[in-house]
Amino acid sequence: MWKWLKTLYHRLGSPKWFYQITGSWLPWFAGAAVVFLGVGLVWGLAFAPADYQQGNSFRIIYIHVPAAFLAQSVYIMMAVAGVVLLVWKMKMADVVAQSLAPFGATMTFLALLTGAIWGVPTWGTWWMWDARLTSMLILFFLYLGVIALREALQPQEVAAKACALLAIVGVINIPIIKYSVDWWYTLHQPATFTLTEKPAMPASMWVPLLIMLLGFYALLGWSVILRARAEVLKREYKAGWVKELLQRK
Amino acid sequence: MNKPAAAFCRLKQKPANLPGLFAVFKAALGREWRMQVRRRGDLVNPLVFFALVVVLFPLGISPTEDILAPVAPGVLWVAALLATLMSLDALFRPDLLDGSLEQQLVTGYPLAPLALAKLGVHWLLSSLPLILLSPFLGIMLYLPWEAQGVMMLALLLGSLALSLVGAIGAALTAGVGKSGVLMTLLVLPFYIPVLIFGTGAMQAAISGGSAMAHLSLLGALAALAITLAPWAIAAGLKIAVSGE
Amino acid sequence: MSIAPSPPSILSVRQLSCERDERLLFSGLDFDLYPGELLQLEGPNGVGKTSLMRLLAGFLPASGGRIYWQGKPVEGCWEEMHQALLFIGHLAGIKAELTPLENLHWFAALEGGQEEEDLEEALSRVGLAGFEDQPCQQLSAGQKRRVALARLLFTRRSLWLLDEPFTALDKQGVAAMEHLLVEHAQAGGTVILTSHHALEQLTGLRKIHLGAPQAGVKEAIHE
Amino acid sequence: MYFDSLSDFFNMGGHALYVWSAFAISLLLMLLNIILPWWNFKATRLQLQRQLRREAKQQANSSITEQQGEQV
Repeated sequence: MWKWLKTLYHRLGSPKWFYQITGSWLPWFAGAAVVFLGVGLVWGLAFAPADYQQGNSFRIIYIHVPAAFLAQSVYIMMAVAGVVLLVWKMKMADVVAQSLAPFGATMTFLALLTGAIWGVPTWGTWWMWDARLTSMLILFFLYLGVIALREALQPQEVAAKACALLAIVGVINIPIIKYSVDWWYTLHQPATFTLTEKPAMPASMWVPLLIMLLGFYALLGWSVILRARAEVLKREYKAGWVKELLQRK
Repeated sequence: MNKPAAAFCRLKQKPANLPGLFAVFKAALGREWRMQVRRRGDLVNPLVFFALVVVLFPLGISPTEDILAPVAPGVLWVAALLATLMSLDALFRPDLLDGSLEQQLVTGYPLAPLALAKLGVHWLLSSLPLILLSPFLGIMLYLPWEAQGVMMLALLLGSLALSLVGAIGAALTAGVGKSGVLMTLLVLPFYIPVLIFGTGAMQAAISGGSAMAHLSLLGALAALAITLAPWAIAAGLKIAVSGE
Repeated sequence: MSIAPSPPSILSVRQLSCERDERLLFSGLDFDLYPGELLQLEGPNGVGKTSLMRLLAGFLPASGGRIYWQGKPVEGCWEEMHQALLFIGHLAGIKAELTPLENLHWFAALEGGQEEEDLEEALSRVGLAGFEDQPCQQLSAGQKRRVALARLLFTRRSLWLLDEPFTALDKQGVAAMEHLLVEHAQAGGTVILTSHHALEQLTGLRKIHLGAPQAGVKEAIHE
Repeated sequence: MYFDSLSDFFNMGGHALYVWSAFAISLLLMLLNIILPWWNFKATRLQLQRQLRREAKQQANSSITEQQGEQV
């Protein structure tokens, strides 16, 4: 198993191999995303029971929670890619990190937006300085920072390393920020209830949530592979195999 | 044999005698002190900015005590945050542009302590005056006396973390021509914990409670920043040099 | 494929290649440098002379190949190598807020300090007598470069990487500088330099021509 | 199904506006995250192919002029 992972790692480091193998993965990710998201949506919207307190607006959870989850895990993935780039100098790691950033930012935005919409029936206001939403907002700024830094720096290798370092520094700080925001929230606004804080969810509620989460991950794979493949072509334009591929049509 | 007037000729050689890291650190402190003291404008501007932002608030909200006093901790901290950020923006860029940063990379000594020396002097010359200025601005915002001491102590601990974390952003953006906004975007999210615990300490003091919990958390943040940030700063500076 | 260099070589390069902005500057570069050698990098503009210098100083990562410091891969001993290295690049590395003397004091402090008179003497030899206590802001770019070159007069570091060291000097200055380099080499030091000047006085100058990448690297020794 | 009728389903217990707008916007953003990279991939490929063609043409031209130079 370990050996297999090691060879996979080394192969993924080669742009050519990455391009070819991800080409064959694409339909699988696409299929999984469509199936999981389809099943999850229908189940969550039509079959899962409504919440006894919030009623049917609770169904927004099926977008909000997976989006918030992905927003955080994509940032961690970016930091891991950053470590791989800085320590093992694997250039493909940067292609992946660059492709992750826009998807992560979208997920963060989505979590914020669905949180705001959810807030209207629940709190009676579009925005509330709820601990989870505030952390999400800060995470959104962190994503914007990484994207802006890449735009600002030249040449590309320098931008790659700088973004990797920023993502690593960010990942060390995220728990601190989260903890401090939670603390601040309990200090200032105790006893309002949090959107997704549930005592115990019945299986008919959390199974579709899990399916949606899997669907989001498949979507992540699909979207990131699409972006990474275009980036590989751009960066490896001079390589023989890219020219061959382009001539083949 | 007569040499031309400007003839280069090596001086008498002494045996090689490499100084220890601490001696180099001390020399770096002295050099930074001289350099930064001579750039007075860069030191005064953030202080003026700090005072000005604080003065604008009563004009924008209300001059009455019952409105100003509750928001005073927040206003003071936000202004201090922005002033620190502003003072850090040009910390490393001149060094990158005149080549002294690449010289620091080839001294044969680790870069982190050299960057720390620079940052230490910068803290002494910009954050410390800011802390000393803060009680006067606190009085103007009707900050209760009990909170003044806590504010200075909180600023003392918090500004260490602010300087160190901000310097990471300054290192990353050293190669960017005009980086003011970019630097703000990169660094401000990381300032949030300091802001929360800093204002928390002051509010605890105002409400008559103990600010110890907040202060010790600020201290922990400062300690964490001192141990981790220098390495990130050094890595950021190396990246900046490789881009020139 | 690449054989590790023999120990007495101070700096060795094996199959070194450099890419900048997706352009291959040079590749397959091999050379060994021994104590007492003067090496000049030649080639038209944009061929990667400065990049090679920055690569050897450790500012840039190599796209391929290795650098050895005294027979060891340099990745493991950058600090040791830097302790023996004196680098002067396009940028002088002189602080404008400090006086020439203060600037030199710092560089001397990195090597254990130097007497004030010696530093003053070094400044006067590069033609900066009378400027000791003026902030470098008031000096011209050429004068700042000469402050940097004054370091060569008192340094104990053995490997000199000099990128266009002659640009700020007049004819006499160039001659004196050449004399200095020969003196350093005779004392067992090593110099790598790039220059547009025809270096007539330098005896035993070894040249490496960085040319079109496909053509490989040509080397010639001028005695 | 949790709901009694289709209209009940669309009504979402009075929260239709919030639930459906949240899901619609989410779906739109997800689709954008697939379509935009896909278009970008296509555009990149086309652009690189064009660049390749241009370079090949340039090379052919330069070799022709070289030959002419030799003839003269």
